This record gives sequence, structure tokens and C-alpha cells, in this order.
Amino acid sequence: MIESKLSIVDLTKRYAAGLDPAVDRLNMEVEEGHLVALLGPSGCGKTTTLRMVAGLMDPTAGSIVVDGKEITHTPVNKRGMGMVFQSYALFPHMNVEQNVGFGLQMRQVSKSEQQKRVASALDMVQLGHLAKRQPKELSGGQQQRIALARALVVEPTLLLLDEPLSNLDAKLRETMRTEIRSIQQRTRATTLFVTHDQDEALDMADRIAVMNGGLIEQFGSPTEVYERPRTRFVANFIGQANFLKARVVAEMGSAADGEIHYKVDVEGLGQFGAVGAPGMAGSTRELVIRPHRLRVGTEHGATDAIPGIIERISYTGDALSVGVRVADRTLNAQLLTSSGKLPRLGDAAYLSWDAQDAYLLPEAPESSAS
Amino acid sequence: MIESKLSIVDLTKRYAAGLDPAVDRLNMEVEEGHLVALLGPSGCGKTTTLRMVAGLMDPTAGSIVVDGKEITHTPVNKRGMGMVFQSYALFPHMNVEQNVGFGLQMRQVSKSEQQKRVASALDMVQLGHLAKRQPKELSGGQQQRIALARALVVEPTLLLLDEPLSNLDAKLRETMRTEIRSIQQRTRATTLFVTHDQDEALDMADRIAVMNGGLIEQFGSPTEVYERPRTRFVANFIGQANFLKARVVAEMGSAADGEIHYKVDVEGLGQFGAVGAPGMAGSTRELVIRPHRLRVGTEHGATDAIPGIIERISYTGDALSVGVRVADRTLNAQLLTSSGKLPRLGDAAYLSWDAQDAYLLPEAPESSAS
Amino acid sequence: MTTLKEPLQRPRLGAAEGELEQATTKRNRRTYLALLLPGLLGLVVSFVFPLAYMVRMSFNKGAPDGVIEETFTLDTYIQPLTDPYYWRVTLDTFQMGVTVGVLCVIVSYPVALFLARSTSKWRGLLIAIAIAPLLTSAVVRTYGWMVILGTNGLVNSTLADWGLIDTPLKLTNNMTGVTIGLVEIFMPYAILAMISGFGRLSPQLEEAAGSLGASKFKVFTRVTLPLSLPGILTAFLLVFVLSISTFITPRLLGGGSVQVLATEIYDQTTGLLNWPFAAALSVILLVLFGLIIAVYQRLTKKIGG
Amino acid sequence: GCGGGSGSAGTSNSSATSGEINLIAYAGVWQDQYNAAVIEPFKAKYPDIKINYSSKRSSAEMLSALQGQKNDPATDVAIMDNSVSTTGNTQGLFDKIDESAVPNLANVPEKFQDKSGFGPVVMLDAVGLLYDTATFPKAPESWDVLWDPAYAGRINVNAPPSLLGLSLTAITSKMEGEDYTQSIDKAVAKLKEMAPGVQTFAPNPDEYQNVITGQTVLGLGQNARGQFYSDQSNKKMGVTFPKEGTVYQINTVNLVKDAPNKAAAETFINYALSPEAQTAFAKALFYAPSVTNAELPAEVKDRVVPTDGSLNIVPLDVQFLSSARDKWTDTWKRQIITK
Amino acid sequence: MSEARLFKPRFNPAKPAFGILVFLLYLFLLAPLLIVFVVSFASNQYLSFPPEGFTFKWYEMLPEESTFMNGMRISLIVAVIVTVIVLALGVPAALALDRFEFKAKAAVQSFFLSPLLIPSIVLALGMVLLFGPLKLTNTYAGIIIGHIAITIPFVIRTTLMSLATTDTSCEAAARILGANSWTVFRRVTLPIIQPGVIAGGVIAFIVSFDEAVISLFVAESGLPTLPVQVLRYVENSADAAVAALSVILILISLAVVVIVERVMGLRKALR
Ligand SMILES: Nc1ncnc2c1ncn2[C@@H]1O[C@H](COP(=O)(O)OP(=O)(O)OP(=O)(O)O)[C@@H](O)[C@H]1O
Ligand SMILES: Nc1ncnc2c1ncn2[C@@H]1O[C@H](COP(=O)(O)OP(=O)(O)OP(=O)(O)O)[C@@H](O)[C@H]1O
Ligand SMILES: [Mg+2]
Ligand SMILES: [Mg+2]
Repeated sequence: MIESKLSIVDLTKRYAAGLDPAVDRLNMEVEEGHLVALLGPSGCGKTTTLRMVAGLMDPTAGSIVVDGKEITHTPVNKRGMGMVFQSYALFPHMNVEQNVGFGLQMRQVSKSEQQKRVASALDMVQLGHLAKRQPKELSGGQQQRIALARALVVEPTLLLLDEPLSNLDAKLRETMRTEIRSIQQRTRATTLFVTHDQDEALDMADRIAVMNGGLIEQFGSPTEVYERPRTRFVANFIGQANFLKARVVAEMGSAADGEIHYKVDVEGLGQFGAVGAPGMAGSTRELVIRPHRLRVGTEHGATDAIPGIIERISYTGDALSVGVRVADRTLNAQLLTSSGKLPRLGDAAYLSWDAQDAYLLPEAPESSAS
Repeated sequence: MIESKLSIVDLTKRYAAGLDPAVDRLNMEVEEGHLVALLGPSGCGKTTTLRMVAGLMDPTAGSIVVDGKEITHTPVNKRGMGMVFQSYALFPHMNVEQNVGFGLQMRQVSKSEQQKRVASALDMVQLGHLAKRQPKELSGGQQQRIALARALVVEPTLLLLDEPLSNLDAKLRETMRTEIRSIQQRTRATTLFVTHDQDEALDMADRIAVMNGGLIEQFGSPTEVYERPRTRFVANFIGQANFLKARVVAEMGSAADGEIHYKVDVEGLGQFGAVGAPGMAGSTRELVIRPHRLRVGTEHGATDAIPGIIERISYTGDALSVGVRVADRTLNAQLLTSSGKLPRLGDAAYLSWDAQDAYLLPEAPESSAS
Repeated sequence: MTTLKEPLQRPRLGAAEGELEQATTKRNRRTYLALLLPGLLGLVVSFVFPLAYMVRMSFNKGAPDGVIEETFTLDTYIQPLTDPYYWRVTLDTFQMGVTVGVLCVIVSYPVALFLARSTSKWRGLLIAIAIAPLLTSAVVRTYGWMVILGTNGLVNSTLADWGLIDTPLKLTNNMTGVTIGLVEIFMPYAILAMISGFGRLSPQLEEAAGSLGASKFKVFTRVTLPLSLPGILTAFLLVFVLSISTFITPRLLGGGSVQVLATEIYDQTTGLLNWPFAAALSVILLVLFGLIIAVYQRLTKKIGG
Repeated sequence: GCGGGSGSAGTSNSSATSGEINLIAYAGVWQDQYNAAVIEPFKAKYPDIKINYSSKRSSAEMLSALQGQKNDPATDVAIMDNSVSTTGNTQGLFDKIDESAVPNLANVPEKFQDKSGFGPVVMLDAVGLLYDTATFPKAPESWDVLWDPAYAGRINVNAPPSLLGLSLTAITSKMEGEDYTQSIDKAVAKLKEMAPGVQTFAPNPDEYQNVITGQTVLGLGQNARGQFYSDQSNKKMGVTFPKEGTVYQINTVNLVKDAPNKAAAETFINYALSPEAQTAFAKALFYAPSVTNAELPAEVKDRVVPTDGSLNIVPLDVQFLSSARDKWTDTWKRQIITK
Repeated sequence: MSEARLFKPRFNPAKPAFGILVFLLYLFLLAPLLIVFVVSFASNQYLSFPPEGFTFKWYEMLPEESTFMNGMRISLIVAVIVTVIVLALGVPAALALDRFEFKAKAAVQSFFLSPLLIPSIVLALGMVLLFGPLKLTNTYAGIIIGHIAITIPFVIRTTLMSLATTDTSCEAAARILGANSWTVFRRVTLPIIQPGVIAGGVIAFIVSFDEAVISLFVAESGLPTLPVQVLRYVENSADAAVAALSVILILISLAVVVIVERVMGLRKALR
């Protein structure tokens, strides 16, 4: 096993005695050089976790280990981490250069060395020409890069980013994503990145920790969490999903990556192929199918296609989202607008999918789930 | 021609003598029952237009006609419009019921009639059970629906919405979109809807007015503005686009909807098919191709496929966005993750597209455009 | 209309993220105590001690001509509380406070509304002008009113010149003069209190009411006024409190016939040298104050929310 | 007999001709004139003595200040109304005057000396009627004019505890034929009739300016200041003693008990009783001298209050007044002053 | 061509009427100051109206009027010292109130602001009673202590206001970058809240400089401050020297207000 850069062990934070813990026995191992996204809905404890790692907040229990050394109780100014705040938190009374140099000053780096490192950090974020500006004279994106430079110039053991992109507009956000990712890859700085935006996490992260209610629901690569969600929450939070309650009728053979091919029975719709972890036969599970993995045919082609009626169409430029009514439920499907003839409301539609696109959640379904 | 519900004629607003006009000779015809989105970047004059229609602001010039009657100078309280403000503007000192009933009171509707209509308006937004609540005791989405109910209960001649969704988080925003759209369709209220979110406009509107710098750049159905942008600005603002400067070599015959099939020559890449308005032969134009209309092949299949190298991949759940380097530029393409084998960085890729997916902008290219 | 985009209430930056130090650890407790202590000490010396000493003094016995007998008696309280004269003075004080408060609110409201709404680039200057008088001592402004309201003052001589009056109006040396002076003197306070109390009032709400069919008058009575009520109430309380505790203006403009608790306290101290009695009157004034503020705050909470 | 206790304050660097004196006395025009007529010449004569003048609006305020310093006096000399200084004497705030240190005391007639040897009278004045010379080309002869409805609303009267108000009470009592030491009921009834016509019971800036600026046409005032302001205003205002009589206003000069600079203080008191100081101040502010050897020019002598018995004086007993002041003040407030 | 179609906005009678009302109210508010201004140039010997002529004599009188000059000196000394002390006491307290969480916080905060709600005559009486026996009456110490109580709330308030509107993440950022608590305060917090601190200081200065009641009670005879002198002058004389003095004070105050409004916005400061 690879030696982790950062280990978080049973980290817990309870803000006040009576309250539920904001972070509840959280465990995580982060490899050197990785960018890990903490992803989850508002209030799930992402910021709390990050602040404990930074040392801005004492954990109620648990420990934080960096490079094999426990730092749970090291004061914040001794941890040598770099952090970029959501609001950037540039010092408004210092110019760009002074902002970036602040951390080096605190480390009593010599003047000339300071200058050199500040200059190279500014070059890295391509803002060398703005060294003398005041923060308020910069655009949002530029401020963001300065904050990044300020965090990186001290060569932090860990780089912590708290929703650094949520203040930006859509276009700039996309640019900054690419930028942060490429700077991170150049510096190989191990990074924790808080976000509540799925796309951001999928796009940028090496690993994603999907959090919910103070717990990590799943920790894995973007593809893993997207394609093989461990819980209904994860499936739902990361992209859209159709859920179907299904009884696993029989094993049909093994699929890739140690998964098993099953035959499942969906109430009212019939029997279909699906994949899932071993040992599910006989149980009732939830089947997850992403809307764009649903094939929408206009003719009754495949034998196991489900007949339905197009109930809703919405057009979002790159794709057409359709709601197809089958039996007592509506399934969402997504079509590329280039895929031939466009359907219209009320058209008959035939839904089908590949077995490996229908995934059985390891989690047992709630009784109320449809 | 259909009689318009709302006609805006040469509407102009200049905030102060020296300034450029915020809205500059704007013209628009809105059909009864339509939901029209005013879409454009920040500061393009959307709010200004809406406020003039509402009567909250006097136009500098031009006129506004509703149901054939000019109302340019009718005071706001005599126009009988309904408006939903970005921050909802619920009266904080009245409860939900009183808020919704306010407009009816102003119209001296009888008490019993008021009660009936308030109740049915609240039912329509499915918040009948919250009638006695204070606005501050409601969630953002609920407040929004109350604001909508308040505007709709007076059966307004026009419903005006100023970025009603921009305060909401992503999930709620999507729910509210559907909700507003369905309420609007049920009531058949002619609606003007201000937004700067392309998806929102494409998803909800019957017609989109894409605004820029006080002018309407294009007015048309979602499909029209997306598929057949009139200007580079529109193409770029609505969804992503690849632009290629192309010389139109020859007409190849007529395509659907009165368009012409052309053969075009893209510098350094070769000759391809494209469509556009008649009479372009011989000129230089810009070719717009949406990323998901680019086919990315792994083998040199089609004769006119352009060879390139995969330079960037990013994964956003439903789709894979790849940057393909061809000659001296990078083209963006989007692949569904289900479409077979996934490409890797550095792979060779062969780009091609259908002629009807490459659209020649009617606008002449700027000399600087690549 | 950039104001449209401003959220109605500015969120407390940082606090929501749990930035506040929990003063649970020893080190933190030491820090905040060290920070607080000098200020607390200063206030105890300059505020708590004098008040406490005054309360103690009010239980002493005051003989004529300034002799103080150290004892513990309630006489100093029994006298004012049983004497109808002091009841009248208290009532007059109260009445003056209410009158000044109401009038001050009435004349300040339009100015405050104007300033709260104004988007003009002169707004800063106009606000500065509105509160500049605050920074000029009340003595000077009272002096100005003496010139304006006197028998041969600006008002009377102007009215006489226009032939509107034969005999000068009696505008000074009575409650009228004191009221006019106090209303003006406390206007800046009222304006400031109102502007900051207009938090929930936004032009957008008025526009919303307009778009729902409300006429200008209805917009005012149904939206503007109810929403500015908290500001109005705060301003009223402030002016009330200030006007019943002032004595300079009643002295200078009252001509000896305006007797309120504050002038009574002043007379008892400097004229009659009855310190314990003055102290007792002060305590009574304080208690009155406390009661009114308590009642009022309960009231405001109900209305303001 | 206890004149030897001067060392207690410990400021021994003061002698009869050097050091400093802390004087407490009236403010305003009195201060200006006293400074010019007495203090400056004194300083010229004794260049090593510095005088710190602390001014008060009224004798009561002086008393209050002295009471405050009782245990550690910071004042040496006080010039104040004799009704108040008597209170001070009984409260033990003042010291007796040693005739050997203040030789000029000998020139003060018996009637102006304190019977127990405390501070003597230093100047005299009396209550007068102020009038606007435009309205009254001839000075009014009787206090009755205050009740004349023709002038209602244009009268200023200083209510007690001001000495002017106390004096008016005594005068009215006498006019109504009652003994004010027994009862003032009739006076109160009479004054109540006057009250509605009174423009102000606490004239501001003061009683004289009120008449001069035309705010009122009649007022109660001190003769001395009235004379002074009459000149200042080019005779826009006059002051007169009505025939029913008036009340003296007498100022005494007092040595504070345990005064820190007793020796210098005695030098000053001696100077204050000197003929040159008395004459100079009479010329400056029209106070009548209290010493027998002060010679006044005729035009000044005419305008200061006569001390030779030629004026009808309502005696106001000082001891009585100090006990009645609070009561009369209260009576005015409760019964006479109306809104 | 669009210019040809420009038209004037409709005439709205409500707007000018409201404007006139506001103008009249401003006139009322400023009336005493305006009149003082006029009177200060009037040659009338005594306070009266209308002015009889134009003169500078009242201004020329001022430098000679030793009571004013003396009062000005005392007031300045007091105000400067009060400002310094009150900033030293108030800023740390505000910091503790804003940046720390502790039990009695709300109570402590209202305690710090409570002197504003106590009638100043009551406070003044208490002070003179207490300071008499302690020999603090008529001393600088006495007035200064007296003024601390009434100025501290302003400093706390303005400082709290600017603390509340600053993003604490700047401080967190500095700490992460390796700064200790003192460095954070000196290099980050203080510079950021500087406008509030300055505004608080200026207000404390003006309040102390203009304060009449406490000064009157505590130090009338020994160290009469300018407002006390002015009060006395107004009570004793009817000439316009005080008007001239007031005009000068008004102009100074106005300049200060405009500057402070520029720096941070007095509205927030004086709430
Ligand atoms: N100072 C505090 N006191 C009490 N509870 C707090 C405090 N700060 C945060 N919480 C609670 O702790 C939980 C986690 O908060 P946290 O700020 O970590 O959420 P988050 O995941 O960062 O959310 P967001 O996406 O909204 O920033 C929330 O329920 C929040 O209400
Ligand atoms: N009161 C005003 N005075 C002067 N210029 C104004 C005023 N209000 C708006 N503008 C200007 O008019 C232009 C259009 O403003 P408008 O509010 O209509 O934009 P918008 O399209 O609604 O933008 P956003 O998406 O940011 O709300 C902008 O350039 C803006 O700066
Ligand atoms: Mg967070
Ligand atoms: Mg807008």
C-alpha cells in the first residue's frame, strides 16, 4: 500500500453539546500529489472538515496525520499548509506582491529569496505584470489566481481550497477549473478541494469524497463514483439517475471488474439484464440507470424494449431531455440532438438499455423508494 | 400575421445624457400565451427593458403596446401586469395570504371573492397549507412560488419575471423551472422572463430574445437560436461552439428550410460541406459547429475526416469533453460516455461532421476571428 | 439599478462558517479577558461607580444650604413621590418627551425617507449636512433659536414686516419655544435612527405594490409606512429619552416656566444645594427611563419583528 | 481667635506679598469690571501675587463649590451675597478677619461689619426696576407698573432662588401690608395676578439684555448692572428705584477657613476695602462703597445705591432669608409660575 | 433620427412637492446654524433681528476673548486624551466581542453601549458626587474619566461595525501562512478595521469636545471647557461673539463630518 500524504482518522466535530456532529468519524487517505474533491450538499460538513485539517478549528475527536506525523493539535501557523478561501481573503491593504510574499515573510525568508519566489509564483499564475496592483483592482478570476499563488509560494505540505470557484460566473468558472487543475498538476501539490458542484468535482479531481450528513458516502475516482455509486444518495447527487426497484432473479455470469451479470425483475416492466457486486441474487435492490444510457427507440425493435409515451421534452442545447411514461412511472432519458429524428410530445417510445449500464446499488433500498 | 399580445417599438432608454443607451431602439412582438426569455450577459439591458414594460421606468423614446392599446405612459398601477422580482419582494409585514391578496384588495374585489381566488392561487402553487405563514418562515423556493401566486392571482395581462431563479441552488432551480413553466402553461399567461442563464432560456421559453449591449441580436425559438445563430455572439453565448473561418466555394444545392448546401474551404484543413442562408457563395464566413456534433473517430474512416490528436479530456459525468488538436487549433468535441471505447490523451482522432451540422453565420466574420 | 441586486440583508461574513473562536480553551479565555478587561474597568470607574454613588447619595438626608447628613432614609423619595407638584413635573416631563418625540418623528421622517432612497451622488453630502448639526453643541443651536423665536427675532419681525401680526407671538420662554428647539436639536438623531431602521424597506417592495395596482397613496400607507415603523419607533424612543434628560434647552428657552425633571435636578444641585434630593430625582428619572425602555422594546419587538 | 491655623494647607511659599490667591466671585460683566477696576491695579501693586479667578453664576454656586472643598480648601477668598456668606459663616466655611492683618477694616462702618467678626461688606447695591426708555420716556414711579395690563407679556422677573425674586416677594408683601416673616399669602396672591403677564421667569441671556433687545420692556434687575448696561446701550434701558422701596443686595468679602494662602488673601481683602479699589469699582460698575473714606464723583454718586438712609429700604433679614429661600422658591414654582 | 422622438419624462407632481417638503425640513434643521451664521456678521450690538450692518468685529474679538481661548485649549487637551484612552480601551473590547464566543457576551455588549441610554445629567450628578470627595472635580482626570463613559459606546460601535463587515477569512489566511496572533492583529486585522477605528476616534473626539453637561458639573469652576464657556457666555451676554465662535466650530465640525463620511459612512457609525 502506498504511504499516504494525509490520513484522517475518525475525525469528528460537534459544534455544541446538544447538536448532531457536523463531521462524524470521518476517515480518508490521500495520496501524494492527488487532488481530492470533498463533494456534498450544503451543510454536509465539507468546510468543517477542511478547517480542521487546516487547524482553524479543533476536532472534537479523531486525528489528522500528515507525512506520518500527527498534527491534530499543532497550531495553525505551524502546519505549513496553504489555503484558498471561497472569498479569496486577499489582504485588502497590501498589494499583490505583498500578499503573495506574506507567508514567506512569516517564515523569515531573506528579502532577495522572497522576491525571487514571489516573482516565480506570480509567473506561474501568469500575473507577473500585476505585482503592484491592489486586490480591489483585480477581476474575480485574477484575485483567485493571486490567492492560489499566495498559498502555493510557501510550498505547502497540503493545499486546501474551499469552494474557490463558487463566486465566479459560468464561463470564468470553467476557465479557472482548467487553470487550477493544470497548476496543481505542475506543482504536484497534494490538494483538498471543497465543492458542492458535481461537474467541478468530476472534471478536476483524482479522487472524490462524496459527503452527506457528516459522513463520507463514497470515496473513489470520478469514474467510480459516477458509474458505480455505492448509495442512492451518491447516484442521485452525481448526475441524474433513474431508479427502479428490482428483484434480483438470477446470476447470469461474471462481468468486468469482478462484477456479476444478473437477471432482474422490475415490477410491472418485465425482466432485464443488470450488473452488480457479487452475492445479490435473491435480494431486492435498486437499479440505477443514467438518462443518457437509456436508448429511446421509435419502433418496437429489441424484444425487451419497454413501450412508453413521450410526456415531456426539454431542450437544453447540447441535449434533449425527455420524460417517457412507462406503466406507473416516468423515466428520464437524454438524447443528443444530432441523433437523427427528434421525438415529439405524445409519440410512442421504446426504452431499452445495455445490461452493463444498469447497475444494482450495493445498498438495500429504502422501503419508500419507488 | 397573428395579432401580438405585446409590441415593443423602438424602445430606448438612456439613463443620463452622456451615457450610451442601456436599451437601444429595441423591437419585439410577443404572441399571446408565449413565454419569452430575455437572455443576455450582465448589463445588456434586460432588466431595463422589463422595468419599462412594467411601467417602473419611463422610456426615453419608443412605445409599448399591449392588446393594441399604447400604454407607454400609463402609470404602473394601471397597467394590470404581474411582476415577480429577483428577490421576490414579498411584503415582510404581511403573511402569505395577505401578500397574495394585496393585488385583489387594490382592485376592490369583494372579500369572499378575494378569499376564493387567493385560495385557488395558493393551491396552484401547491402552498395552500402555508397561507398563514410569514414570508421569512418560508424557504427560498416557497417564497418564489408565493411571489408567483401574488403576481398571477390578479390575472395579469402580462407576467414579468426578473431573474426569478438566480437566487436558488442548482437542484431547486431545476425544480422551479419546471414548476414555473407548467404554471405558465396552465394559466396561458403571456410572460416575459429575464435570465442570463442559457439553459434556463432554452429549457423554458417559447421564444428567446438574445440581447447584447442594449440590442436584440436574435429573436426566435430555442431551436432557432441554438441551431441557427445569427451572430457569433449568439452562437457563443448559447452553448459551446467551434468557430472556423471558411471561404464559401460553391453552392451544392438546396437544403431544408430554404437553406443552401455549400462547399466551403477551411484554411489548412480542406474542403467540407456546410449549410447557410442563400447567396453566400464567394464570400468568407464563419462556420459554427457545436462540440457534440463533431464525430470523433479513432480510425481514418470517412474521406474528409480531419486527423488530430487528443490533447485534453475532461469528464463531466454524462459526457466526455475532449480537446482535439488539428493543425494550428484545438477543436472541442463532446462524446457520450456510452459511445463505445473511451479515448485517451495522445490518441489519434479523426474529426468529421455532417454538412447540416456546420452552419455558416450570416454575419461577416471580424477580421480578428480565427 | 444596482440596488436591486443587493440582498435585503447583508449576511454576517465569516460567522456562518464557524469562524468565531470558542472561548472554551484556557488560552482563549485568557485572551478575551485580557482584551475586555481594560474597557470594562474604564466603564466601571467612569460609569458604574458614579451611578452607584449617586444611588447611595439619594438615601442621605439633605438639609438646606448644602449640608448633607449621612444616613439611610427614604425621605428623599417620599417627598417627591407624595408631592403633587413633582407628580406634575414628572407628568410634564413625560408629556414634553412625547410631544417632542412625535413632532420630531414627523419632521424627520420625510428627510430620512428621502435620504434612504436617494441614489444621487449628493447623498453622502446630504447625509453629512443632516447630521452636521449633531456635532455642533446644543448650546449653540439653542442660542440660534433664541434669535429666531424672540419677541424681536426672525419670525416675529418677518411676520410683522409682512403685516401679518400686530403684537409679537410668544414663541420663546415657554413650552412652545422649548419644543421647537428640542425638535430641531434631536432631528439628526431621529434621521439617523430611522435610516438604519428602514432595513426592510426597499424600493422594490414599493414597486411590487405598484405593479399589483396600488396607487401612490396606497403604496405609502400599505407598504412604506408599515415597513418604516421599526425605524420610526426607534427614532421616537431615542428622541424621547434624549429630550426628557436634557436641561440646557429648557433652561435657555423655557424662561423659567418650563419645569421638568432635568431642570429640577439642576436647580436642586446648583441652586439649592440639595444633593440627596437631586440624587433621588435622578434615580426616579432612571427608573422611569428603564420602565419606558423596557415596555417600548417589548412593543417594538412585537411590531418590528 | 483661630487665625493661626493657616499652615495646614502646607503651601508655605506664600507670604503677605507673594504667592497666589484663589478668588471665587461672580461671573460675567461683574468679573470683567472687577478685574479691570480692582484686580489689575492690585496685581500692579503686588506683582508677586497671582490671582486665580474662579467665576460663578450665583452665590449659591460659590457656596456649593466651597462646601465641596471643605476638607481641603482650594479657595482663599470669596466675594458673595451676604445672605449666602452668613450661611457659610454658620457652616464654618469662613474664618474671622483679623483686623491687624486687614487695617482697612477700620474704615468699614459698624453696620457693614459682621457682628461675629467674619467677612465684612465690600459693596452694596439694591434691586431696581429696569425699563425700556422708548416705552417709558419718564421712569415709572411704582412697582405697580408690573401689574399694568398694558405691558402684559413684556415683563421679565427673576424667580427665586434668585435674590431678585426673593426681594420682589418681600417688596410685594410690604406693598400688601403684611409681614413677610409671618406670612406671604397676600404677596403670593398678588404675584399670581402678575404671573400671566410675565414673559420670562428666567431671562436669557439676562434680565438687562432682555430689556435692551426689546424682548421685554420692564424687568427686575440690579441697580449697579442696570446703570452699567444703560450706558452700554446708549440709554436704551433705564433703571430706577420705585417709591414703595427696594431691597439691598450686599456683597461681603470672606476669608476661607484654612485658606491655603491666608497671608496673601488678607492682603487682597485689605486692598478690596481700600478707598482706591472701592472708588474704582463704583465708577466701573456702580456698586456703592462700603467704606467711609471712598470719595465718589457726583455723576457716579447719583447712580449708586444711596447708603445714607435716603432710600426706602425693605429690610430683608439674612438669617430669615436663608431659612425661607427654599420655601419661597417652592412657593413660586408651585403657585406663581404658571405655564 | 431617434433624437427626434425623444420626449420629456412626464411631469410628476408628487416628486417636486416631496422635494420642496424635504428642502423646507432641511431649512428648519439648519435654521439655527444659518441664523448664527448671519448674526455673526451683523453689527447689532445685541442679539436681535434683522441685522443692521455687516461687520467682522465679532471674529476679531475672538482671539482676545481669553475665556474662549482658554476653554478651547482645555477642550482640546481633554478631547485628545479622551480619544486616545477610549480607543485603547474600546478597540480591544470590540475585538473580544466580535471575534470570541463567550457566555455573557450579549450582556457585556449591552453594558458597553448602555451609557448612551443614561441621561447625561444623571451621570453628571453621579460623577460630581463621587469625584468631590476624591478630589477629582476641577481636574483633567475628572473630566477625562467623565468623558470616557459617554464616548466608549461610539468607539465600540464603530469598531464592531467594521469588524462585523470584514471577512474573518483574511485572518485565518494570515494564520495559515504562519503568522501568530499578535502579527495577525497588527498586520491584518488592524489595517482592515482602520476606517472604523478612525471613525470611532473622530466621533469620540467630537463628542468629548462638544460635551457640556458633564464638564459643567465636574469642572465648571476649575477647568471650564469650551462648551461650558459658551453656555456661560450665552447666559450672560447678548452679543454675537459666541455666534462667531459657533460659526468657526460649525465649519470645523462640518469638515470633520464630511471627511468621516468619506472614510466610512457616518450613518453606520452613529446608529
Ligand atoms: N459555528 C457553528 N456552530 C454550530 N453549527 C455549525 C457551525 N458551523 C457549522 N455548523 C453546522 O455544521 C454543519 C456542517 O457545516 P459546514 O460549514 O461544514 O458545511 P458545508 O458542507 O461546508 O456546507 P456549505 O456547502 O453550505 O458550505 C452544518 O449543519 C452547519 O449548520
Ligand atoms: N440607474 C442607472 N443609471 C445609469 N446606468 C444604469 C442604471 N441602471 C442600469 N444602468 C446601466 O444600464 C445597462 C443595462 O442595465 P440592466 O440592469 O438593464 O442590465 P441587465 O441586463 O439586467 O443586467 P444583469 O444581468 O446584470 O441584471 C448597464 O450597463 C447598467 O450599467
Ligand atoms: Mg462550506
Ligand atoms: Mg438585471
